[in-house]
Amino acid sequence: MDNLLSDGFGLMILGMGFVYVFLIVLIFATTFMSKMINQYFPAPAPVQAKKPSSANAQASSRQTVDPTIAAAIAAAIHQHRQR
Amino acid sequence: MDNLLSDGFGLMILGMGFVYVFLIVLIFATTFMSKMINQYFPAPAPVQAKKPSSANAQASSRQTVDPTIAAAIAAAIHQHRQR
Amino acid sequence: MDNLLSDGFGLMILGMGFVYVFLIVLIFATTFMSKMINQYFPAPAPVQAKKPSSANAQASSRQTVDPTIAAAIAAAIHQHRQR
Amino acid sequence: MEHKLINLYHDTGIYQLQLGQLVMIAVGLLLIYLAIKKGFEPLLLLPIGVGAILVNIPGAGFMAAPVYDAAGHMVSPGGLQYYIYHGGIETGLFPLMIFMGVGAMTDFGPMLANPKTLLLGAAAQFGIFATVIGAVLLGAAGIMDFTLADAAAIGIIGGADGPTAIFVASRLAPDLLGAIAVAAYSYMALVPLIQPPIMRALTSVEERSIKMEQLRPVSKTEKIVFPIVVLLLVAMFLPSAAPLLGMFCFGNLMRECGVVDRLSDTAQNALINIVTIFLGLGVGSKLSSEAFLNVETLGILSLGLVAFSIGTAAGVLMAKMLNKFSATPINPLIGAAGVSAVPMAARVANKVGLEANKQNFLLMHAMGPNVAGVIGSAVAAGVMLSYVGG
Amino acid sequence: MEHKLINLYHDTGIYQLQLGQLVMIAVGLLLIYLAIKKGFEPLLLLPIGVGAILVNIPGAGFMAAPVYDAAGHMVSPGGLQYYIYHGGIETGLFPLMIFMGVGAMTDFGPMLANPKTLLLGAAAQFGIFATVIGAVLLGAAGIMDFTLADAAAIGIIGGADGPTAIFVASRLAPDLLGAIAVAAYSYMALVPLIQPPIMRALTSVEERSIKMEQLRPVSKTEKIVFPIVVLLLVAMFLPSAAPLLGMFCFGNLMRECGVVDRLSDTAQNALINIVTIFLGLGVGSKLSSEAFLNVETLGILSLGLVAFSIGTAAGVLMAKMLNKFSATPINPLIGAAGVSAVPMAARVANKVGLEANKQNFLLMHAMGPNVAGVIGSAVAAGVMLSYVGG
Amino acid sequence: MEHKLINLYHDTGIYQLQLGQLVMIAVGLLLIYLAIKKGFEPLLLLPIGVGAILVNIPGAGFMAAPVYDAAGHMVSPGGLQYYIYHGGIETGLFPLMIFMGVGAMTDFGPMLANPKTLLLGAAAQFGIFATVIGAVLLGAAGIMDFTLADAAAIGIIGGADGPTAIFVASRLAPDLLGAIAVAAYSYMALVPLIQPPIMRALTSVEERSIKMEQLRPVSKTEKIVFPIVVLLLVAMFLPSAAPLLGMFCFGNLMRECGVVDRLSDTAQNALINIVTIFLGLGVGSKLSSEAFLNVETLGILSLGLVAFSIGTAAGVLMAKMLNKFSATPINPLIGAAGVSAVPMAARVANKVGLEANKQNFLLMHAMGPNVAGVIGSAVAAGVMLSYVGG
Ligand code: NA
Ligand code: NA
Ligand code: NA
Repeated sequence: MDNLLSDGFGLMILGMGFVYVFLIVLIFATTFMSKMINQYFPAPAPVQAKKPSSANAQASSRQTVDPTIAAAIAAAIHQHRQR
Repeated sequence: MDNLLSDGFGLMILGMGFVYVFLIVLIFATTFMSKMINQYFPAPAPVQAKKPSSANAQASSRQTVDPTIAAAIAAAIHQHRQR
Repeated sequence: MDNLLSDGFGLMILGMGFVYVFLIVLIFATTFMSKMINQYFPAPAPVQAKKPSSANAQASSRQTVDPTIAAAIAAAIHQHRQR
Repeated sequence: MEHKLINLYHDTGIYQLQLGQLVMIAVGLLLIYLAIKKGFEPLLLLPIGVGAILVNIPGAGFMAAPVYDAAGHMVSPGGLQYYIYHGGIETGLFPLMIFMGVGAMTDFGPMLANPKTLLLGAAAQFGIFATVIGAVLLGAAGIMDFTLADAAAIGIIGGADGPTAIFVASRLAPDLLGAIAVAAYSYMALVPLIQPPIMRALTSVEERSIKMEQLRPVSKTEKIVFPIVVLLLVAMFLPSAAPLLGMFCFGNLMRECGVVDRLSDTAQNALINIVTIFLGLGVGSKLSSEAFLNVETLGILSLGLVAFSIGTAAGVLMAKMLNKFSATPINPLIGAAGVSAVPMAARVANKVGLEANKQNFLLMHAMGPNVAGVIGSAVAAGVMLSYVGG
Repeated sequence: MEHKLINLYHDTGIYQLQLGQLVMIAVGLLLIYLAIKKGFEPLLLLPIGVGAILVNIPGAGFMAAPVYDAAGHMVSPGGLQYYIYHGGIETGLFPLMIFMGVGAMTDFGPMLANPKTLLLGAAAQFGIFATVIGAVLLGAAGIMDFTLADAAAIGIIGGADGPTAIFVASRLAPDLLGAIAVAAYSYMALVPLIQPPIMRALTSVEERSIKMEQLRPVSKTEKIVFPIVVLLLVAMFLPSAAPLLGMFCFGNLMRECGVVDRLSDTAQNALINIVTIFLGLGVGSKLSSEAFLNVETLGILSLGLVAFSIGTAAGVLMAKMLNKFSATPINPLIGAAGVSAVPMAARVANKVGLEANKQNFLLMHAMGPNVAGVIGSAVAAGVMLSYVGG
Repeated sequence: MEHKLINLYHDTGIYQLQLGQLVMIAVGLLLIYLAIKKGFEPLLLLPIGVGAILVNIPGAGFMAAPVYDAAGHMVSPGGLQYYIYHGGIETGLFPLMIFMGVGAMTDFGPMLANPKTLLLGAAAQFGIFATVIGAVLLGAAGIMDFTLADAAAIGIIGGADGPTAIFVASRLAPDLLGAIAVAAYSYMALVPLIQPPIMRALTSVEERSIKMEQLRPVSKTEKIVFPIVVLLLVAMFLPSAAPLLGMFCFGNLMRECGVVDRLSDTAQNALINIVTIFLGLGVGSKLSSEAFLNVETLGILSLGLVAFSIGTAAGVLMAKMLNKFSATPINPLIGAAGVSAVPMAARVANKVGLEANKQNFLLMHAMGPNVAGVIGSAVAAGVMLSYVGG
């Protein structure tokens, strides 16, 4: 029983320690990686806008797509899927 | 041989009996379910038109989609699939 | 060792021989097949244009699809996929 | 090297081919022809036909079992159809996945609008049990070598439902699986030829002209709760039908609930398509000459036709009877749709109805008994598995 | 025949049903209700609910093992859930495929723009280990029968990541898998209810109103190299986390590299959907009455709630501390997103932030700690597997 | 607890890593780099590269076999790549499914319009058998440790067809599978660099400028019947090629028949994508340091290059000869497309043709020998399996 308790605390200390160590190492690695890439392989243009999260993509497409076309497309896709 | 025959008739009687009993119970259960739902959780608006069978969906979309747009869509989907 | 070598040459001769025999037989079979089909089951209209290679399909669809519609479609497909 | 050349010759199909294999390859070609040219249920019969050819290529080893040494390492791998058949069909996994997809493609709306049509789905299952008796008689008379399990598996052809037939046959009569599956899908494709004469013979023009009242709208909630109700009734009354109907209801629940559309979409498309390809190849693997080229196959094909005819007749007669007792008119033609064969049988009912009255659109009304027939034959399958197995 | 009728009656659910099974069917119905009506993670909880019903149907044999004779031929096939559970969950294959798909759906851009947020993803894992201590205390006090492996598996609920929880539980505590998965997904669905009070209690209105600087653009190259960096660090430091994080990084690399879009698309759609359906049915198979209806389940559900709460608090407190030392302002609310529960927790942070300041859009800022939390809990899972297993 | 800390340290990659594993992880990174940055067949080389990294992570257990106790219960699960390799590659299932998908993506129209081009697809297979001799010589000279089976498997690299190479290697030389697959896909990617110098060296500008007559239209019926003809010829003459060509023809029949478009679509998309992901990870599992880091790999890589070069030359020379005897002019460049490597080699022929004559579009003409090369190498594979195995 004592053994179980001490094992549990061991797991907690080791676990949290390891999680922190790993993620701190990852912070340094990531920062270093970004610095190297942006220095030696700079992007021609930032692409952040290019891969929006799906929520954004849906929002933006909703704004730019004409509703009738969108309806037509949805129907066509449906039709296509049903084949 | 007689055994096989009597087993066969047994299966027929039991089988048809059970099918009828089950589906009659299902008629009552379904009717009761529909009554309960329409009484206590009435639908804001009927949705039958919303989920048409696939045959209908194809027919209706064929009528409403402009053929050029439909062709464009089909091509785009094809293109998209080929990626 | 000699055995390995002679086995290798045997495989080469048999292999190339068989490949040629098989494909020559296939040439005759194909030619015969095409002749029979075009004689007894002539196509109402040639379909070669109907099933273009994917490269062609992409090229042709690029030419015929209005860019705004194409963008709309791409967005719609993206949206559809994200569901 | 001459030795090797002779080996290569001995490996060829020409050297090894037996007459039975040649005939079965021709059967495979016939199935492919029917699928492509005649439109006989091509989604299944095309892969089955190809599978029949592949399994009968002498020396190709499509059904070869893998060989392992004593330490468990593979000495020689098994054939493609060996893995497909033993992994997906013998276990029942493929028919159940297909049934889930079919559930996700089924709209119970027309049936919920008119639950009485469930009775038509029950009546049409008489084809199943009449066929069992036919098979038992052939067996008892010593004409063919059918056990009760065989007879039950043959009867299920009358259920007019492919995955149900394959599932039952894989459990009760694996040796007959190929013939049963081919018969089931072939007759489903022949429904437009088999049913109309029977329907016309049993009804008058007046009966065929009966117009039915428009179906009431069915709420989304009803459609969601219905598969759960079916599942619970199955759990209570017929657990042996739970694999088939459980997966069917699961698929339908995914379709109707509206919150897992991406799962429903995959169940209806990518997943069911993948499984259909392999199911077909696996069923084709049972079309070996030993299993197919015998008098039993003739019996199965004849009995299957009888099953469809009796099922159609029973459905029509039940609908005539219902029409007498019902407050709202019922066109007897929709009874024929109770055999299932979704949606072909419902379209046939619609077409025969239009012949009698050009303004009479029965399609939606026939969809009710049509999907009821799926439930009905799954229930019948459950009874058979319980009766024969228990 | 009477004998057969009695057999059929003995086969029915009504005859065989035990109280525990009835209760578990009710639990399955509850999960389905929560999934459909309340929107509780329906993609998983709906299949789990159906799976729970199916496995508790008496006599349906969904978990029956196949029986082979001495020659290796199948005497009776296994049940659907038997094959799913032993083929996909016990082996770990399904959670790993899901994790690959999740990787293909994850955008590390916001995290790469602000790597400090990884610390928030670390802090929030304190919920995991605090829960381990809770479970160990319950076990040590003799109140519940938890081993260290059980405690570790229960703790992982605090990781707020479904596939990680299932993967760890399948390895450390298969008997608790059902309860752990249900708890993990339920609390993930409850994040919008659990987190806000804790977030408000630990922060002032001024802190919640802190505006953060716009994130720098992240280049495509950074996004491509990042999963490789993570994979190599995992290989060096924590191989026991390599299955989970390796597949996660593989999925993310397919997404970002831009040359295998068709694979990425399939990993995000057809494949993850297929696996999700089967994962759900397989997890549901562990919701048997023996495994679920006991006091340990109550412990698991309570501890899971504690885990989420402590994780949320630890994330917020860490963010408050970071804000003190950081050159650029950090809104403490985004710390709560470190528990993962992607993207729900990030949306909650955004919503609570908008309450305090209508111009304060935290969504993108919260996505950083949110995806960091996925890595954090996979690392924690690796430590546990190494510590408990080794 | 110190004990546990030491355990954790002993579990790390840093502690366990051997030089060979480090080198193989670097090889994996190189493959990923070539796939992403150089566009080397990324659909396969990216998953293979990731698979190579994963399998070489010390202690991660991606190739660990599952352990069962005496009663058949799982004690510890196997690794992901163990299941993939033994389930999908050792059995041959994955290459066959890929081949089905490739069949569904192949248009035989250009070849049917000009069946003579089948001879070019035959000639280019000389690369395969010349390489066998090369490998046999290296083996007979004692320089490398190659058996006849090894030599045959290495030769198939010259077939320029990934799934065929993997299928043959998995049967004849599983230990060399990793190196063979990597060589096959790498050289397929390098076709635009390897082929043009050889093509220019063996042809004059006039020959390269030859314009070919427009191809006749091919009817739908011809396209449908062709795969059936191939399948029957294979059944008659070379059953050992039936698994590969049978699945290929099945896929092509699904594509052309027009009645199973949903199956064809799935075979070309969801199914082939899913299998490609797993095939790549499984092939990567054979990139262990023991199997890869030896002089045989160098031999395989060199011989593969030789195979491609000889195949290209043989195709061009055959086309020159055909041109002499043919009524209609044949541009010798299209002979190079006979190695297969679809559609890269056809594009290369087109490009080199355009250099010589800006109005000369050879793409469609080169597609004929290109797809003929796929049949040719599958036939060669069948001969090898029969000759070496029999
Ligand atoms: Na039926
Ligand atoms: Na987490
Ligand atoms: Na080739």
